[in-house]
Amino acid sequence: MAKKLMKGNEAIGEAAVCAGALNYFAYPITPQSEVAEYLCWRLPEVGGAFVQAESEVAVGNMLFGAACSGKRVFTTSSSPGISLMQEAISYMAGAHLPVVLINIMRGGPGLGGILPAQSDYFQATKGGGHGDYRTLVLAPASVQEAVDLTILAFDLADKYRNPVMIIGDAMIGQMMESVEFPEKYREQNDPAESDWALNGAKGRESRILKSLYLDPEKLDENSFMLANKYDMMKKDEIRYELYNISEKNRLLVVSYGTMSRVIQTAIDEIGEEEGISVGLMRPITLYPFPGQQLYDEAVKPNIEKVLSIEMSVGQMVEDVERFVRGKKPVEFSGRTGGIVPTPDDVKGYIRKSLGIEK
Amino acid sequence: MAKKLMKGNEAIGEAAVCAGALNYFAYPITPQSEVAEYLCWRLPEVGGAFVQAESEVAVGNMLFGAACSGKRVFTTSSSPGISLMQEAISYMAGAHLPVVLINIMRGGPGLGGILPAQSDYFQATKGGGHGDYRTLVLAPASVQEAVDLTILAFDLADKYRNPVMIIGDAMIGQMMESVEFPEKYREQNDPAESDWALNGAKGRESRILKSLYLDPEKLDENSFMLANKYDMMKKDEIRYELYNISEKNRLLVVSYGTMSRVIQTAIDEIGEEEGISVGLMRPITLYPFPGQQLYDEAVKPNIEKVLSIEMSVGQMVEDVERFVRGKKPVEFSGRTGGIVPTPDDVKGYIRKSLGIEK
Amino acid sequence: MPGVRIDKNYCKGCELCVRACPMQILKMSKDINLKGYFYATLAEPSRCIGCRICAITCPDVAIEVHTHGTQFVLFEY
Amino acid sequence: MPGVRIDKNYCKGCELCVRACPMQILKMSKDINLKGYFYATLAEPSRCIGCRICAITCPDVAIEVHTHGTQFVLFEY
Amino acid sequence: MAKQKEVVFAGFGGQGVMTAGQLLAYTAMEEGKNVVWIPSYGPEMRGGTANCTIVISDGRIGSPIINNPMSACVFNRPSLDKFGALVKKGGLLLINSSLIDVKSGRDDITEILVPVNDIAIKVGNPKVANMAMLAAFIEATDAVSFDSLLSMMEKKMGGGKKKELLEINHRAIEEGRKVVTGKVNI
Amino acid sequence: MAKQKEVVFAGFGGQGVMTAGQLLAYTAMEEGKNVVWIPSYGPEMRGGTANCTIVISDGRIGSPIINNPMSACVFNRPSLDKFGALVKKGGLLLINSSLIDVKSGRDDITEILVPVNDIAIKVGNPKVANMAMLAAFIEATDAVSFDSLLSMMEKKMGGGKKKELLEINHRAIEEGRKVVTGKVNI
Amino acid sequence: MINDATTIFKRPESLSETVTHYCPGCTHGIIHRMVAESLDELNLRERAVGVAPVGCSVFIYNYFNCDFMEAPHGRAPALATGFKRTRPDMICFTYQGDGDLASIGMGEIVHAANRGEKITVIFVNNAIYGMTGGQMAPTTMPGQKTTTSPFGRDTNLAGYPIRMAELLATLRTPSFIARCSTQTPMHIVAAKKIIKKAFRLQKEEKCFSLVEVLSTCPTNWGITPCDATQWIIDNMEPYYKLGVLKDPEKGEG
Amino acid sequence: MINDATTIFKRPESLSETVTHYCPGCTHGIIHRMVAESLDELNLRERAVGVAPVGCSVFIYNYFNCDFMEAPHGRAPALATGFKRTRPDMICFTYQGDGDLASIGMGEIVHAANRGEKITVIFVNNAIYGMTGGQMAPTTMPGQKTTTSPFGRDTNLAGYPIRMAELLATLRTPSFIARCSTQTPMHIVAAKKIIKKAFRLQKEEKCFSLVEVLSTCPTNWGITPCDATQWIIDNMEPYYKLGVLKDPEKGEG
Ligand SMILES: Cc1ncc(C[n+]2csc(CCOP(=O)(O)OP(=O)(O)O)c2C)c(N)n1
Ligand SMILES: Cc1ncc(C[n+]2csc(CCOP(=O)(O)OP(=O)(O)O)c2C)c(N)n1
Ligand code: SF4
Ligand code: SF4
Ligand code: SF4
Ligand code: SF4
Ligand code: SF4
Ligand code: SF4
Ligand SMILES: [Mg+2]
Ligand SMILES: [Mg+2]
Repeated sequence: MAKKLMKGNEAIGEAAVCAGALNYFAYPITPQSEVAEYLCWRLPEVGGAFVQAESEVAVGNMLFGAACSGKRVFTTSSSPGISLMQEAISYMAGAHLPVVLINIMRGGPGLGGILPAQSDYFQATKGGGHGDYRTLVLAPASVQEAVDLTILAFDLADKYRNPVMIIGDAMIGQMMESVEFPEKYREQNDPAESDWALNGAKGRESRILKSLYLDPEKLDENSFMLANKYDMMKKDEIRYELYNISEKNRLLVVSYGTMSRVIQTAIDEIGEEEGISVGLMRPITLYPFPGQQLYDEAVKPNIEKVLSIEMSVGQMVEDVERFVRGKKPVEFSGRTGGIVPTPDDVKGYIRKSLGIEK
Repeated sequence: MAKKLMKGNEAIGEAAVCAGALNYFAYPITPQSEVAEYLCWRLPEVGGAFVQAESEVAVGNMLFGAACSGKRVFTTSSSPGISLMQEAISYMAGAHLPVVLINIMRGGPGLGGILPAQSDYFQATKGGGHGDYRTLVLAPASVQEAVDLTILAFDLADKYRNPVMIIGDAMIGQMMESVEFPEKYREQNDPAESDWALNGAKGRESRILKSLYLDPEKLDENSFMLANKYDMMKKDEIRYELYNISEKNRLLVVSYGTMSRVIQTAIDEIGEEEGISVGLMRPITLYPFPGQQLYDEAVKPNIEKVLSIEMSVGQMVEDVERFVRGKKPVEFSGRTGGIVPTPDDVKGYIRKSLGIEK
Repeated sequence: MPGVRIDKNYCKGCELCVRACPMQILKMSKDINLKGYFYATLAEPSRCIGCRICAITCPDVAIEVHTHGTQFVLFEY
Repeated sequence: MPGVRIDKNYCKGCELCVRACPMQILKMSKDINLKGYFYATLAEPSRCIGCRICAITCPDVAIEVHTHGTQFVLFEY
Repeated sequence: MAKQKEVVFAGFGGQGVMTAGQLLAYTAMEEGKNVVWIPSYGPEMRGGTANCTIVISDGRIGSPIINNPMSACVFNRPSLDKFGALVKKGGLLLINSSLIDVKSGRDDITEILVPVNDIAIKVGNPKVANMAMLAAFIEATDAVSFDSLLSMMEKKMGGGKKKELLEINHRAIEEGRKVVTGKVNI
Repeated sequence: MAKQKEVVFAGFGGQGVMTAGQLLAYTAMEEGKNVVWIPSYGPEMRGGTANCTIVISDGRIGSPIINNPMSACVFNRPSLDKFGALVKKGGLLLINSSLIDVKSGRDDITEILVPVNDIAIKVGNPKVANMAMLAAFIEATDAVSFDSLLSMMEKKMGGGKKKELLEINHRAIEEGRKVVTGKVNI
Repeated sequence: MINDATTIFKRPESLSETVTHYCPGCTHGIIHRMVAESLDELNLRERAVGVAPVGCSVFIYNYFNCDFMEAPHGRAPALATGFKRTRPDMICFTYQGDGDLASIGMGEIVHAANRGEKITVIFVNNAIYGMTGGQMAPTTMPGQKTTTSPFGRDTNLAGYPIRMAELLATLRTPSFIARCSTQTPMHIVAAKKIIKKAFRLQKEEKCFSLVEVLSTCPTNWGITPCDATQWIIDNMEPYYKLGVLKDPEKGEG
Repeated sequence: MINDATTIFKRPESLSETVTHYCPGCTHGIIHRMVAESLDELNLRERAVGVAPVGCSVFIYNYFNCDFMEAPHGRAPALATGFKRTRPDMICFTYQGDGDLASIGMGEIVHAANRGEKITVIFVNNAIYGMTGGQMAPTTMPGQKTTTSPFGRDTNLAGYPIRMAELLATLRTPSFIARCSTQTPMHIVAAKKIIKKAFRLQKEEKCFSLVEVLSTCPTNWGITPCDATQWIIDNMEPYYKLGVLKDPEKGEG
């Protein structure tokens, strides 16, 4: 298909259509309302349906009901909206339902602001809801990757029967870049073929999709069944990108999403201008986190430190610390609330971390 | 005051009264409904008020409004109910409001069960809501400690103007133990004396309690102001207990809440019966976590491993890993969903971890 | 001739059927069932008019109503 | 004699007052204010009856109404 | 640890097992001991099974969860099936012989049959079966003194028109004690 | 990196800065370049300030956030104040001289005055001021070719009754180009 | 004794053979049966999907021979919306208590009704939170004692009971809204007709339907099952008037 | 020119001197002023606490000289409940848009009204989500085009607009519920009286009060401010009837 210049939010909408996900539920919130504004006319064209819900609490639960059909279903929202879905997400995970949730993050806490941030890392990767569950979390760094990961998200949700989240910051949603979509659009899942969906107890026992297990042995079993799925994800689904890896690197930066692009520019510039060699690890799956891979990079002899740069006051850095296992000092730099550190800022962080005066 | 035999839930209610926290908002949920059933008659006796809200979403927001008065206010709930409060908690943290939330945890995810669990550790300590904020988290191991920490929680909430959570499992709520309350019950905060509460713009500029900062510099500033408070907590508020620490210890167990009592019994028994020497660190503040203290214990020469035992599939263990910084292998054992590992189970975990056959 | 069959293991002894029967021919047993409840029994089978009121009232669907031959239908259900 | 004072820096040029004035004596200016809006002005001060309708209509509270001497009150506000 | 006593009261909901356990706990506390009472409910509001564990100790109580209690008072068949097997070797099992016509089949514990429903009907109120069982347990173990028990009972039930009920409880306790012929050292 | 061009369009909301930027982005993409368009809105729905950044490159585009763009087109005074200072040394600043009567005061950049509102009124539609500015920018930088621009414009605006409007846009573009007297190598 | 007989009343096929966990005399069981009978009679079981609430009826999925999903407390109408919009060819119904529907789920039920979701809602109003042990519900009667209103519901602090059927009937979107009861056999007969109609309207792809059913909770009301039915007559029915409040077939829409 | 004059209309004291961020002609400004005038006239400013919504009026706290808290989207009535129950001696009001109150905040407003919280709710119905860029609201008119209903609100999919005042007036708990408008000066004069009464009732510790005010959103309706007021007359008023729907002083309670 030809390249198109598209806003991230709209591209995400089209990517879902492309993945055969034609049932969409959402509530307006800046900076992602364009997804709904796009899909409200696009979905009817392809026989899909958009329901504007009365709230994000309702969205989460509409998704829950819709996912029980076995078709591909999804929502998009932004930080406060995602907080309101935590109960439903916990339920959907507990009931083993495939569903895709896209969080175009804005600054927080509270009402915060409407500008880009990455301060929902904990919520997404540790599970903001109650109980032992996880969502698989993907973090795109460009509009094209937002498209690709959206399509992938539906595959992974179906594969593991588990909620998958995409977290992109407001930049991902608002910026226009050229994108390509696959030639072939996928058909919707056929609910009749599902061996778990609720498609009518005709000629078979009735099916129940639930998360209630009053028998503690059963509930324990369900939780460890979930844990097992997450272990499988850890084996098969870890994705990340390395940039400018070389034996001369003194510092390993860890960063995800659009923030990582700023860092790539900074790394290019500081290398060219000041001869400081820095590598970048960009996790694409935030859960499961590429922990061993990070460790392997961090222990390389020339690396003095590991620096997590985030648009937050420091969240992913806790995972970085955990996986670096004390082998190298781990530091954090970042801004939040809508401030996107610029390449100059990043160069400053790098120098500071390495103790270099300019 | 004389000792009383009280159910944990009721003792928590009385502790709040004792702390001068007379405004209580809640929605029924097992296994903590007794708190409301106690306070619905107890509070009117002392001039307080209980409002049974229509939902936990409303509870979170009633607390928000009530906290703006400068008086001490609180709620109790259980896991799914706490998930529904995540948006409000994020807002209250963002607006620097003192408030106490008590989670009598049950098994999850989803509707789960009604029996004791510790699977909301992530939600409580990492922040299940959006944005950069934390709640201070306390974990009692007995009814008496539930009382003491409830009283402390209000002091800490006022001190830091930040939400404080208590997480106890269903056992804490359901079991009866003897408790003592302080002789002197505290007066309510006088709203007129507050220099931040909303007490009427009489002879002063109007006050605004909010979390909205559209200017990213201001939002960034607010987030780092919060981060600063959390750093102060890390300095001043870390609480933990050590048990059976000796140079002969081969294993360091980390565990909190009532689970830790089971472990104490197991440690006593395995020491007496099998001569295996094991120490226990019990964090009382889960956030801030006694990380350095844990590290100091873990690095002691005889310690072969660190074992996190939880009523979950493994949550606190991530913090344990982080703080042990690779100095010793970190392992996890536990059950969830309402199953409380027994002393025998724990002895099994200990043996397994140390590679001892029985 | 109409009649009812009460499955004693569904019955929880609530007595709603006993009160509802227009002929007042249902009685509670002196025995208990597996779950420990005194269950309802048809004390005077011959007087049953097959009105189905007991069955309609029973929350535990413990009652089946049968008939044999002509049956006067008092109401649609 | 009544009159109005329009604070041009509050005015956003919505023209609601212009339409509302029963005497039709308000006009939009040809200049713009600090925020770039054409603001409302009192074109024929002498015909103002001090009815306050313009002020009551103004969403930006840009209009104050004064009077001097006797004033006929058309309605309570 | 030798000074710790543990007992489970188990039966159908409505048989008063929770109340009996609580009364024991209150009494022990009044005697200056450390005590934990912990309930466990089944999923059903009524007609389900209910049990509670009471731990009484002179020292610190570690685990409130007891795998193998030293003693158990079982009021119905399902409770016998469950807890009969769990009682610690050398421990004590009190069986409500009014409703249960079998025993645990173990020979490493002491078993005492207490026809508590019969006693209750005999003394005039089917609701006091639990007190007969509690009395038998105390008689066998000396977990608390009967003086403390009676004064606590009075305190909890209050005076006035409750007097008659108190009377019946007393009689149930008397009858319960009688069933036990010796002490069991647990 | 030398092949990367960056420009900010900045003005009041309603002055068409976003549209102008998008048209540039579309055109550049059509010419086979990599491109990012990224908006930034103030808190106000209307009457606020609006600006967007366009990055055009033959290679991979790293940071979509540009601290110091190589060029800026400012439509009002607040935008001049903000972006005039940010333009990279040696860069280019186009100023809407219809509304702004000062310059940046810098001597290390090239400044071009474009009276875009006057041009728009002259060609008959105040809404096409943004096209005059875009034309001036392209004329000065050769960021894209005018052929591509015109055909993209046609594509975006469609035919039919829009023809008249297209006409006016063409004229605005012509006038905008005329203002620029030489190329700026940024 | 009875042989060669014609069965004139029996357990509906849509109901499984499980003994329920409900307390003796709890009318949840009657309402279950009426729903099951309606599914049978309209031949809907094989394409029906129920949504279980959180409340005493949380285990409803064990008692029906049709597919079920289990919703978070109060959110069943949202789940039903999601499912039905994704599978408009299926039949979807919720079964909810008064705490579930009228308290925490207020937003979801009003909006599902207002959007006109083509689902059927069975709303069991027993004036109390049954499952959690008898706390006050928004539907609890003035003066009624509950574990969180030990001196009786105080209308000065907690307001008056909410009449959901009346509230929903104010919505302009066409729907079928009715209230019926379980207090006497004749009430049950009437209730059955209404419940069946609610399902028929969905089968015919007509509109949203909600049937409020007054129900007992002998356990938490602290009275016998028989007294409980009398309590409905004395206390609930005068306030919760029975009848059809909105009917798309009566052209009020 | 004007001197020695008596001021017969001026900016109320409760309003700060800040220029609002509202679009030209947006009637949010008029409603702000009426609230401020009511606070002044009833002498309530010094003990008033407002609750800001999320919506275009989120910055209301910048425009008033009284204390304010800022609520999560839709939850203002819950915050007001919490505050007022803790400080019954203060005056507490919320100011909410239609997305805020009628969509996400449905549960909170119904229950605050039903409990009879002694608060005042100013409900600004402009038939759209203003702040987020003009999406469909539950109050959007049939056929009205919005960014999420580009072909006009389809009542088959989205139902009919919700009439909050009517819905709340079905509740039995005494309250003051009224609808007024801003479309002509005389409507504004009438609206002012109603808003003031709502605050007076709180001052007298009487009851919950809610005033729905029909308001314009020229920006997202895509028309001029003057046309917008006409649009209320032509489209909204026939559906959203003006008047007092429930009045505790009229003994309807
Ligand atoms: C979010 C959440 N809050 C609270 C609960 C606890 N809870 C379970 S059932 C119930 C009330 C049930 O009452 P109702 O809906 O009237 O049903 P009934 O039991 O009376 O049939 C509550 C509050 C829960 N499970 N989830
Ligand atoms: C939980 C949450 N969801 C969504 C939003 C986004 N949001 C902000 S304002 C608004 C709607 C405002 O509409 P309305 O209440 O009608 O007020 P108006 O702007 O029209 O005055 C929405 C959906 C949010 N801030 N928080
Ligand atoms: S069918 Fe009628 S007459 Fe016969 S037992 Fe039942 S209620 Fe009585
Ligand atoms: S109504 Fe049913 S459950 Fe109740 S007594 Fe009769 S047969 Fe038994
Ligand atoms: S006071 Fe009345 S007459 Fe005077 S300008 Fe205003 S509206 Fe016109
Ligand atoms: S109504 Fe007010 S804002 Fe509008 S034009 Fe008149 S003075 Fe200006
Ligand atoms: S508690 Fe009440 S509603 Fe629940 S099953 Fe028992 S009687 Fe029925
Ligand atoms: S967007 Fe609409 S509601 Fe918001 S300020 Fe502008 S006109 Fe008013
Ligand atoms: Mg109920
Ligand atoms: Mg609105």
